[in-house]
Amino acid sequence: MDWNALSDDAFRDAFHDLVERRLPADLRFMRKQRPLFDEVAVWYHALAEEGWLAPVWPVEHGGMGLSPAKHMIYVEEWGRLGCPRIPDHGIGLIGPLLLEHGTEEQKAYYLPRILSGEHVWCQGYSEPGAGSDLASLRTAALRDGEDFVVNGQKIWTTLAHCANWIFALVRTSRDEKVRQRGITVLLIDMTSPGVTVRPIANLRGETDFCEVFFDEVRVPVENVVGEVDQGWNVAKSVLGHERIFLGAPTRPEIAIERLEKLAQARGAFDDPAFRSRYARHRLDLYDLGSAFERFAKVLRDGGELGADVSVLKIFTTELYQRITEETLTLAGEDARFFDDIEAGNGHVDAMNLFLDSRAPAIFGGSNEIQKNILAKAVLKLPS
Amino acid sequence: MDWNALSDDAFRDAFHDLVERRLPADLRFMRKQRPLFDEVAVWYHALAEEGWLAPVWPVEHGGMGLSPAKHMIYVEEWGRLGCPRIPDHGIGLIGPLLLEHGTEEQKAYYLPRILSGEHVWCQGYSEPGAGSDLASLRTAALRDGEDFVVNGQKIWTTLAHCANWIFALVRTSRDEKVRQRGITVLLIDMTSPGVTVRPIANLRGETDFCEVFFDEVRVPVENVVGEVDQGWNVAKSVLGHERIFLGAPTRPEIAIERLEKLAQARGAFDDPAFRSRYARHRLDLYDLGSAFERFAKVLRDGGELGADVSVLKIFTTELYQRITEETLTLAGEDARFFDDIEAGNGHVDAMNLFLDSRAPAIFGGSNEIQKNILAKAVLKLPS
Amino acid sequence: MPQAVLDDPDGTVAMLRDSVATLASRFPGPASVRAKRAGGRDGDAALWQAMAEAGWTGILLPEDLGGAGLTLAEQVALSEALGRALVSEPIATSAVLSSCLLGQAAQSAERDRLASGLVDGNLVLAPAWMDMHGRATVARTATGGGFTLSGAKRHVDFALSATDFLVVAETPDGAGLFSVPVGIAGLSVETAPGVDGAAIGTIRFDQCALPAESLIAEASSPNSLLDEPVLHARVALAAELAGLGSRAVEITIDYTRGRVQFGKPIASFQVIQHRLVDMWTDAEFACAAVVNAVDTMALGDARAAQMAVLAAKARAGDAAISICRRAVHLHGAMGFTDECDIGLYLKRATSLNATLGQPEDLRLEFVNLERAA
Amino acid sequence: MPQAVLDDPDGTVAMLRDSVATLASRFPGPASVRAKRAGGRDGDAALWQAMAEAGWTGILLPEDLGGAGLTLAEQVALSEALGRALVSEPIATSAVLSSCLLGQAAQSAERDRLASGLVDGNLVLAPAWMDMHGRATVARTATGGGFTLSGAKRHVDFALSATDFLVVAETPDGAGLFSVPVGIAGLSVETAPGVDGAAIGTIRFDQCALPAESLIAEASSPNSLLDEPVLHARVALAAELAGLGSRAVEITIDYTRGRVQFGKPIASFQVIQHRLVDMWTDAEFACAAVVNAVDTMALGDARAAQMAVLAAKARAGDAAISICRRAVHLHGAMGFTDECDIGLYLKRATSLNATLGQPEDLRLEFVNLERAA
Repeated sequence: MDWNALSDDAFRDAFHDLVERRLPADLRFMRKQRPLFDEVAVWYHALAEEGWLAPVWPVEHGGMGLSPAKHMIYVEEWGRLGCPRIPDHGIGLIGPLLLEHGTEEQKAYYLPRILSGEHVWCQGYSEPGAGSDLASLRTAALRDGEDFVVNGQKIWTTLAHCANWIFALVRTSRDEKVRQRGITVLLIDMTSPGVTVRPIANLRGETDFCEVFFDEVRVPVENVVGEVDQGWNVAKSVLGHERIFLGAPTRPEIAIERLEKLAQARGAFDDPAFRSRYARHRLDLYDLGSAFERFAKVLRDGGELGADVSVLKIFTTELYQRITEETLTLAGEDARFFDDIEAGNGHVDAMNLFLDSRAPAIFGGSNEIQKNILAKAVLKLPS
Repeated sequence: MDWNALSDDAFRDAFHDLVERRLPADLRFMRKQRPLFDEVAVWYHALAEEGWLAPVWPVEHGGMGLSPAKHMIYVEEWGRLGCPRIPDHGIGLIGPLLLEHGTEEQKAYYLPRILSGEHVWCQGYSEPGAGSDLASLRTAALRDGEDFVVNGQKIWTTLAHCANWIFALVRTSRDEKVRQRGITVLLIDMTSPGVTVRPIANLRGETDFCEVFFDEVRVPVENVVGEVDQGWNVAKSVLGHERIFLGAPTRPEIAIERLEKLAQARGAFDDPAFRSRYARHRLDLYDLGSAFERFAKVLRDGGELGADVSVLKIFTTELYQRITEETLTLAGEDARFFDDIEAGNGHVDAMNLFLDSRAPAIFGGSNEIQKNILAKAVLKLPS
Repeated sequence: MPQAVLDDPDGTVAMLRDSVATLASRFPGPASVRAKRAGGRDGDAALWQAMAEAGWTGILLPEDLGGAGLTLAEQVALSEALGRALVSEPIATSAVLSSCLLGQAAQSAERDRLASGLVDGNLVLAPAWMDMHGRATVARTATGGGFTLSGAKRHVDFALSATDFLVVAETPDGAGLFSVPVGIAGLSVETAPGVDGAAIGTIRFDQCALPAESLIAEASSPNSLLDEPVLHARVALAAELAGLGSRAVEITIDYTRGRVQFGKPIASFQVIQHRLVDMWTDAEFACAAVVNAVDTMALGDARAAQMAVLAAKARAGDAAISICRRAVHLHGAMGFTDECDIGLYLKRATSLNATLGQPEDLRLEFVNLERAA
Repeated sequence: MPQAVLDDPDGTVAMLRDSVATLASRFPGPASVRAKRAGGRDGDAALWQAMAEAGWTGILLPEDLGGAGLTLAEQVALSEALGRALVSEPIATSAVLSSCLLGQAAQSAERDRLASGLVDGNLVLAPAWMDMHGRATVARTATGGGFTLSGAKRHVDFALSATDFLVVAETPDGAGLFSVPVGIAGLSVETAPGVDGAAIGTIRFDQCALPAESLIAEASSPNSLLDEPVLHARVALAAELAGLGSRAVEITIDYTRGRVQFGKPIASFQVIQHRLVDMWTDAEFACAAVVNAVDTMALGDARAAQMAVLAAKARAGDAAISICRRAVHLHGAMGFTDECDIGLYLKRATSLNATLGQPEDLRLEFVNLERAA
């Protein structure tokens, strides 16, 4: 099937059809944003069976081989149709990295196991004390015969508690002058002795990220991806066109839908003062769509994204926060409730989104870091 | 007359009485914020005759000897009753400096001439390229016999074009390690050969500041205030309790009065959306009053102001801007006019204030500089 | 760092602040919040008892009722200090409201019983004034000298801990303040978790029969019963928010001084420094607004007092929320974890800010009052 | 740096941008603004003539009227480039409005005369549509086949430069577009200085007699005459604002790179860097909103097009004002002087932003449209 040959509308229809046939109703528009593997396994396997699991992998490896343009439609429809997020590090991150940097043996071994769901991956980048400053990481891997012996700790490892493999950046050398050197990418079986996972509860009381501890964990040398001490280049290469998705309007779209629902239920649209505040958010969201399109067009036209795409990430994460704050204001005294609040016949998860909106402005490089990058790379400001 | 012995109310009454008797009606609530000396000379001389010209000078030098608490009332009433600003560098700046650092001869010569209006002073601190960074100034004074020979340029010299004396910071030495050293305070007769004044028009089309050029200007050594090369200490000492006035709510009070007048004329108070925006400004102003009072109380109780008083300057200058922006929004299509716009029976100087509000956030140390100072001096943040 | 600058001629304010610090070291606020949350509770009985013993539950209760008979300044000092320490028992919505409600009631045995229990901590009072939908739905029906209450009240703090509810209800003649003991037939309590960890109650009256003595105050409308108590409670809430916000600034300064990125403490980056200055400014303004409310309340001009209180609650609420939002952000990923205390500050600020009027409503009320003149 | 990313299959857009840059070097925008201001004028005749010769006054005029018959994309490219260069002749309120008003008129000798004069620059057209107070007050009275106009129109650009006014007036049957030559009896013009340096006119009609041919279009209401022209003029204004804002960002980047304080260019301070990034972001969003308006207008869904235009004008207006405010601030004391060009950008942005709807009104209109559906 050459998906790229389909018209955009036909491709949307195909996705729609798939969702209708294979996605159970109770998994659509889930409240939980980071379901565990088991909670969405039926959808994961359905995608695999239908050949829709790995949108950007090449066809010969079981992927759909979508162009960036088609991939954007895939992601758009996924959100629009309310598909639940699946643990996607294997599909979205590890697969593409292995395809670019892995050996033939690695590809042959790991890729099918990602598609089958046998391997559930997580990504071990951040460490305590090295948040936005990845280059300062300290988890050490010392060569010992045909193994590396790993000691150290990762943190903010999303869904590590439902993963059985971790894709980890480890320090294999301290001698290099450039701190980015001396870092190696290791694939670590989390069932190995010495690996411990501690889930961390977040502001919403959910545990979607974890600490992962390594205590004398032995990892065979053939689990290195790329070259030893050159892991920084491997890790860097994951960015590419997917950075546009960090700036997608999805979260503020969800948030404004809730705001509208609550406003409708409370008659707030009849209050010109609310309408005026709402209008600002609504237009921010509308204009975010226009700005997103400006970058999407680059991809559709076959171009590559520059550093300037970060502007979307900053705007969408701040807008998400503003809208959720407005919703709490509208909630009045009900903003005291932790759980969802009444809105006509249904409920609105005002607090859930307000608390959730704290995260995206930090994760994936805080907005301050993004602005530093824009200042240097786009505005060329002196340091 | 011991003004400090009067009750606050009696003191206010005395000021009020003075204004009623001596301030011509056409000088009250003047549109022009920085009138020239001649435009307000009648008020200047009246104040001098009545003994009200120099509120903080000691009584023996012809001042009122007001305590900081009474001085605050003086300043408050001045604004409330619509007294025009007078060229006040002689009274407010040069007088106090001479009183603290001048010789007896200097005091005897200059102070009476300030009170009589014979000497009209301006203040030469800033130079091109040294805005908020005074220590880097370059106007040079070289000793030659009993004179200094001055060459260089001052800028942003307020009302230099109606002054005949300038109080200038000049560089007398480059050898010092600390850049603040090697600066000397000189009193320069602006009628001396080699002094040129070029008025600079501002955004409002008015010329209230100037460039002052010095070309081989000879200044007798007895015109040094304090010690040669120690002028930084002299200049620094002018701050004191007067820093609170930089944070007074005067400008936003004027601005909100205009906003209310326009809103009244256009029926905007019946629009809940406007009311909501107005409420925010109104409460900002009200709360600025509370914050101002917090520092004023320190002075009334005989205390000294810390660096934290800058917070008022930041808040009041930004609020001034926000209110003038709101007024232009309310003006609708009339925001295109440079001149005052119609508001019921009268007019509102919306654009005049909008443009004027650009200045206070910059002059007297930009708000960014103020925040740097607060970060270091109050929050003790590391550098 | 930011703190309300209150006149303190006899040292009471300073003493109160010290006492709160001492108590908070025995009952650390964050731990207490987490325990309440885990247990689905709405209070910490031992902590409240200790607060009563310290004399804090009756600060505003007149001396002839056994209260401390102190002024709003002392209540503000206390509430601010509790806010700083995140000691989140409902001091405003239980102690302050109850003190004011009882203080304006005529003498009766029931009133005195409640007052003395409030002060010594033997009773836990839960005022209940907000109706389920729109206006009051609880009403009285005289039945042989007694009353029958029906309807529901929501947003009741201490609904689980309470020994007695103080219910403001509409009556055929206007409104009354009723004393309703727990366990009485026809009274039911349900709760939902609050964002700050304490359960929030809804209490329902189903033909709930009360004796004649349960009516402890009457007025022409619920508002005439509530106006003064709400005014005082709002000041207390503002003070608690100001204290909480000020402390959140300090915590964030400490954190950013210690947190190293790119080889430097992040507090040394200019953008972070200016943000911290902005947060500190918000806290300073909140404290000043609270002091202004105290000073203005003391002057006796009712309208001016109301305006000052509205401004203080609005300013302190906005400040606390906005400080805590930025505080969480400046804690980075750590700020998004439940184990980091800063999140509790944000949640508590959210709850207090939403209690008795959000800033937008308070500001509009201020302008309406001012422009009606 | 920020610029509208427009499809440009045949290179017209690039060519237009180059031509504007060339023209601006002959007629530098700031100098032209200052000259207009000093002379109390509302236009620069030589500059307008040069613009007409370049074919820019009739971009949207249909080809059968002698216009270029180009699309909105080209108009946007032109307006954006003029905005960047601060070439502040009233391209939107004269050329675009006139082109659209004439384009929707039925054929007549008078229409053709005006159209050809617009294109070759021999006529200067000044549309006049905004009434003195509230709704339209100019009306027609048939007098022997002709008309009599009374009333006044305000906010007229080019009122002094005009050879002919295009007056939208209410008639007994609805509304009409009238061609009114200058110098006619009963017509008077007064002006007041605009903040951007150009005089703004008010024109009054005192029983002004017009021949029958002066009526060049009729409709049921002024809005039906104005809706499409205003839509296009708003896009042109948005583009001009986006260009102006983008250029103000660049000027400020250059200035802050060169301005040294405390031994470093101020553009190296993190707070300044982030502010510049915010300004750049505003410009990027303004450009994207303008492109969206162009794209959506091309799709043919009237409501979607209107929404896109409202959004673009609101976004670009807000962006330009807010960029220029910060730009002036970042120029320090220099920014407060009249001799520094950045102040002219702020003033021009203020004027364009206030023309044909301020952002707040446009946003509300957007929401009303969307929610009415």
